[in-house]
Amino acid sequence: MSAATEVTYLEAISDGLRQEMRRDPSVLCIGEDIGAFGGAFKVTDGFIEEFGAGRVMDAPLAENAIIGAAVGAAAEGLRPVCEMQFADFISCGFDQLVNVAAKMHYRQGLAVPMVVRLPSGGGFSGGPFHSQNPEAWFLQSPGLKVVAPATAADAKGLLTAAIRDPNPVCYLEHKGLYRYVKGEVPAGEHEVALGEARLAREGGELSVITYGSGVHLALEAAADLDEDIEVLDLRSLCPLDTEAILASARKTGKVLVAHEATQSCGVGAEVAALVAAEAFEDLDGPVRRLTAPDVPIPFSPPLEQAVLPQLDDMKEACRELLAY
Amino acid sequence: MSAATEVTYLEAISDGLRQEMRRDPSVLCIGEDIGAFGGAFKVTDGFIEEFGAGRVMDAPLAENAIIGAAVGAAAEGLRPVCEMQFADFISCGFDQLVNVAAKMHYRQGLAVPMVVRLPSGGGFSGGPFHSQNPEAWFLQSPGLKVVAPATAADAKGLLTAAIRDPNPVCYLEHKGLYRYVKGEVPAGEHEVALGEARLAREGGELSVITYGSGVHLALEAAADLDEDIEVLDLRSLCPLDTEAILASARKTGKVLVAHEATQSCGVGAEVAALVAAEAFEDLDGPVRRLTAPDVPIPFSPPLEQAVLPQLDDMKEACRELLAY
Amino acid sequence: MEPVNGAVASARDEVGDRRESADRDAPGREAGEVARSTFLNRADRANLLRYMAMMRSAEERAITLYRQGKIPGSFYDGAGQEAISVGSSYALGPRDRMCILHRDLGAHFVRGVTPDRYLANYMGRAGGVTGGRDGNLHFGDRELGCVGMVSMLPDMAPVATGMALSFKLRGEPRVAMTYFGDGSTANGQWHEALNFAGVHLLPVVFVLENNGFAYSTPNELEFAVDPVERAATYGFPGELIDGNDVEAVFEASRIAAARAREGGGPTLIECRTMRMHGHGAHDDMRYVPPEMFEEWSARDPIDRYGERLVAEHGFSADEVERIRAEVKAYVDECAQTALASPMPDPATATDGVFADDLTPLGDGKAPWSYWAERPDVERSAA
Amino acid sequence: MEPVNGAVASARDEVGDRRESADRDAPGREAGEVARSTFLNRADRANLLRYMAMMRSAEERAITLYRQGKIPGSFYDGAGQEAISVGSSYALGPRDRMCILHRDLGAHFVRGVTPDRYLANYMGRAGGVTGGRDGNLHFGDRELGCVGMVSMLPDMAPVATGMALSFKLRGEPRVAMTYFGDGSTANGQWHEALNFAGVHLLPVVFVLENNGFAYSTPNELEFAVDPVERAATYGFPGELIDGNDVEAVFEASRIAAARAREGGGPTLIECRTMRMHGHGAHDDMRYVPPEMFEEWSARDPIDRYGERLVAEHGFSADEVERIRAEVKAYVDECAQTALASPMPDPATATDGVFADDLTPLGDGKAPWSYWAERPDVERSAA
Ligand SMILES: Cc1ncc(C[n+]2csc(CCOP(=O)(O)OP(=O)(O)O)c2C)c(N)n1
Ligand SMILES: Cc1ncc(C[n+]2csc(CCOP(=O)(O)OP(=O)(O)O)c2C)c(N)n1
Ligand SMILES: [Mg+2]
Ligand SMILES: [Mg+2]
Repeated sequence: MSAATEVTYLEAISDGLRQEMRRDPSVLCIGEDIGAFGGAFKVTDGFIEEFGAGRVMDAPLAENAIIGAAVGAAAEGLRPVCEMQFADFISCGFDQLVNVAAKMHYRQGLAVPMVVRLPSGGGFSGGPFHSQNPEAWFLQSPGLKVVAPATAADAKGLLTAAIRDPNPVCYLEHKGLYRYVKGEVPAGEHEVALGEARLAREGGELSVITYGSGVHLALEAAADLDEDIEVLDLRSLCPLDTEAILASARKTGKVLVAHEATQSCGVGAEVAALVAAEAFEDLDGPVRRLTAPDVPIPFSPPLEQAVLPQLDDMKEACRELLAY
Repeated sequence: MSAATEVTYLEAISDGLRQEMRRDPSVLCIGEDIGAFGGAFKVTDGFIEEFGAGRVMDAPLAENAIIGAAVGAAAEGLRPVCEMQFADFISCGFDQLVNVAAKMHYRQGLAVPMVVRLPSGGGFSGGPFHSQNPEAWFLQSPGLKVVAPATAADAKGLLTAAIRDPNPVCYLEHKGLYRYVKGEVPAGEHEVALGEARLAREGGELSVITYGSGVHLALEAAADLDEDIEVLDLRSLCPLDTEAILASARKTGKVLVAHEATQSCGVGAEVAALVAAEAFEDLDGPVRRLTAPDVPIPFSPPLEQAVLPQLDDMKEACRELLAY
Repeated sequence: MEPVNGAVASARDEVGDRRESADRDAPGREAGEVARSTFLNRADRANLLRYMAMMRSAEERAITLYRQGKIPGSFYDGAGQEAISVGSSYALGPRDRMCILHRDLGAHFVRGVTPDRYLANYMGRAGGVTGGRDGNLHFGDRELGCVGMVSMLPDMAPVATGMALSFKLRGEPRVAMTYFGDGSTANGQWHEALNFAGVHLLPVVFVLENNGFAYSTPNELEFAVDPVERAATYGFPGELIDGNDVEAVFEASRIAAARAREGGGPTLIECRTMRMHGHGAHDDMRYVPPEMFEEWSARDPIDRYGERLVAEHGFSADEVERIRAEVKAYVDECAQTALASPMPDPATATDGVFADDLTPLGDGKAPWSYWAERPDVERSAA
Repeated sequence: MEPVNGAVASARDEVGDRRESADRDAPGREAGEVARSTFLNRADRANLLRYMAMMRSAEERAITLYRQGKIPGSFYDGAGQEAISVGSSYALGPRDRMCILHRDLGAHFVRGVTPDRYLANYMGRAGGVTGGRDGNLHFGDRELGCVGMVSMLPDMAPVATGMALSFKLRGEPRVAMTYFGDGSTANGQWHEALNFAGVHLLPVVFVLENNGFAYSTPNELEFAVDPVERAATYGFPGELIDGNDVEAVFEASRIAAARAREGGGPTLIECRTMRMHGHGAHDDMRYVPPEMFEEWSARDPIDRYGERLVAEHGFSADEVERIRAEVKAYVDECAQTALASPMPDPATATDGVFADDLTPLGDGKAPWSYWAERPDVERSAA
């Protein structure tokens, strides 16, 4: 294992991106305000100085053009990394993503290696258009890989893997974790294979299956409750590590699926359905979900807190299932 | 009950729309080629002659403009019914739908009564862009109601209710049912409340919970197998009739959720998760899903048939669960 | 809201002399040239100053609240752009409709939103226009004929187009107006809306605020040719004006609205201006050449208009000063009201995702006395 | 593919006399005026006729297959528009890239797709370009430098722009070309692509096929002003030409490609034409005034070019007839090959959603002898 340094989740993203750009001249970034400004969250701060305006391209305010141009560039052998200023704006590039990028290889045998970086998630009064977690849209769009790191090491490792992957990858970076999460990250090249969940905490009584911000909530709840809780960090949502999910469910017999995204047809539904279908005989209790209800994410702190799952909600949900 | 005549699913849609336009001068249609041409599927055939070009508006090829204009018109007191030429093209109007229309009432207290008609579904070599079932995208977009009729009567009744509803409603009309399905439809005004499932067949051993084209597959399979199978036609996907789902699941103890849309994070996942959470104690077997796998819908008949659930798949899935 | 109301009332007395029909052929003005509208009386001019000052004061007050940690999330303002939202909205009638954008607080005030509700909205209070559901300027008071913006730019352009469509279908002489920035013109929805409006000659006024940047992205990276040129290719006029000249904005808007009302279709008005603050409070504007600030400071729309009121319109310097001071005091009062507003009840967080019934848009305030005196239009009480 | 290859080979002998540098200043031609390119030799002209005839024959053969129930789904063709895809693609080099649309079968043939693969694709056979994954003209042979279209229009415009971006970034003198219809110009992605290409002066050629209708929707309901006018507002030239004149299309494309290659940026070429068949096979075209058909029948691009070859270019009537007959026979052969191709194996239906490795685009055939003789470009074997 290479030397590791303690960096934030945000720095880990930057580092991973910078490293891949240094390593591979075909990697380029395209997005709004990512050049001189360094990006809305400063992920590409200093990049234009190092790599030039050609590889760190300030795009016009046109998300379909950004993603469509990336498809074209990818077809031509480049490896574009698109930045949506907020994940929410993917609605404006949705068509190119789900129809052009996602289906290209299946239809035409043409690989389009590209990454769409999606600063997602809420918890800081971003309101209905700067707080969304759109991952389930992508899972209902065959041909897209989807990752959602929870730790600094995975932020770097999954970004590296996403850039190297020959497919379009939606990379969800949770804004709430940018500066809140710090961790050891291998200093050199660091790749985390897409499709492998991470056992964030071992336990025998209850599996909390989650990703992104949910991982931290689950770990905190488990520590606070001091119970024999297992926390599985999915990391990859597509491909989904069904083996790891089922192994954990079978071991503990009780499953709570948790995420920040809204409930209906979310990733939690998919995981719960998987467990209910494949681990049914090992279940000792209902499969429960802890998610945001089906509402737009409100702006005002008390409203937002009422909508997004909180630590107390997580503890309560764990307690209920443990007591079942 | 009013007099009923036997009409096709397609005629039922036309009739419902025509009737609401006659009844309420604020109802208008907007879409591509819906005027002189009568629409790609002829749903609005003859409408422009009866209602004029103002209320049957041929729009430019611009789906965001169509849906955005509908939002504006709805805010001004009209009741626009948008037609997507194929449901698949909603990707091009996605942003207006999920961000502007869906969130308007929650954010601003402003109702936007509008319907988006979405000719959906496959089975006739429409290929990857004319066969999709995008309903799960909408369920992950709080603020949209979503309906998917399976019968001619419901096609009319749900369209009537959708037009009268003060919210944006996604109305999925399955192209495969247009001429294939015929049935008695009340001749006069006919409204089917949004949010109520329909017991399409009563049974005690297994619940097939489904909607749209799946209903017909399930009924046929049940008849062929001659087993004690219940078929619940959801009709409304949002609001979802959770009571009816749970009542059926609790009664039979075995649940198969079936739909034509792809699997991951589909409506089947949501229903399965609901059942696994709320009817766990009554389950006599795993909750299973029968859906398309996560692939774009291919064009060539043998490939398409391999991807879309077929009658044999349905029978097989029922048999397996019955035998469990 | 005392000061403004008083002024509006007195404007009614002077309206008789300028009820001319709208001048459709007024030539476009070059940016920089000073405009002088014959459709404004003394009270109107005081109002224009007042609303601009109110926007400035309210946003300054909000910045303080933001720095005090009383505003959650981010903060955005329209410092330096006050003439645009004030001058344009001032030309509208009560039954006209607006979709107001993030640099356009002045238009909300002209329509009748009071600063307390703006400040409360930014603070996420129950007394804010959205009651804490949405923040920033993501609001529209439906009782005042406004549909609140969403973040995605320029999504309100198709929406305003749809409102205009309904006016045309019903044969009503009404106008929809919306705004967007220079950056937003690169987005596909901009094109879809303008094209649609042009095909059907809809009564909509598009106000482009070209402040030189989209966030940090300069004009050169947004378009190769000034978007005002595109209006003609959509089949309607495009006018380039000095966005820091409130009377120029008013005049262009008045003419555009009159043309729209008479069936002449849309207008694209490009207002050249400069955003004097960062895109948001966090933005250090390192991407802006310092000489741009100097240049544009000298063209501050409020100071400049105050000077003109004195030089050309018989106002005394004291009078101008007093208007600004009164507004400031009023905004301070409003801030107290806003601060006294409670946070929303978390138990209501999931209410209202769906509507149970219809809630039609109401009519906005329309202080321009031209409207106030029209017998067919009921002037709303403030 | 015998007939075409022979012609292409012989073209190499005559290339010496016309290796002029691209004429960047050639004036735009009015629609209707006959063009005559000095960049084409006898063999090229035979090729142009041949490819147009091949498109016509292949689509006619496909219609028969459709009527026989051998083509599942719907059927779309480009009858009457053959000059556009043939004339434009003919001007490109092998390493140029294309996104070919639904009326542009001729471009696939020029690039090197053979009619059997086209017919097999429409029939959903394993031997089709997509092997049954997609139908219609939703294909691009990546080995021939093409990225296959999607249904959503005009989604390939941003994609072609992205290919052009990569050429510019790498300093390669290459060009991307794509097509769209008149209706597609109303869509936001059209604007986003053209704006982006204009800002960065990317080497892309946009070919607008204005056939008067988007499905049933006539030009008047699509735009108020001809979209060719918009090119200038994106910062590049727009040229209006007769889309039924294959040499006019070739010339405009050649000039545009040369300009793009030299760093001069994009061009929008509007080709006026008429779709002589329905939007799809099911479309009775009741929305088209009958006199339009008469008018445009007289301007059939293939008949007209055949006549011109005889009148102006020393071809005998027999020769022209023979070319058309040979092509027809060849297409018939191809149909047999296509019909002999099996259906795809259902067991493979879920394969290949994701790529395991990269599959770079190959180079296309470029029969224009101007390219064939360039020492830096390897002319691909047919
Ligand atoms: C579709 C979309 N993409 C990205 C953003 C993020 N964003 C917010 S404001 C802004 C710049 C807007 O520039 P401009 O239109 O010039 O308006 P200004 O803020 O300068 O008034 C961007 C990129 C957005 N709001 N909408
Ligand atoms: C975004 C989108 N919306 C709707 C359609 C359905 N549709 C297919 S072709 C067509 C008309 C296209 O007209 P035009 O661009 O003029 O091309 P033409 O077929 O005339 O060559 C329409 C509306 C589509 N393909 N894409
Ligand atoms: Mg700007
Ligand atoms: Mg057309």
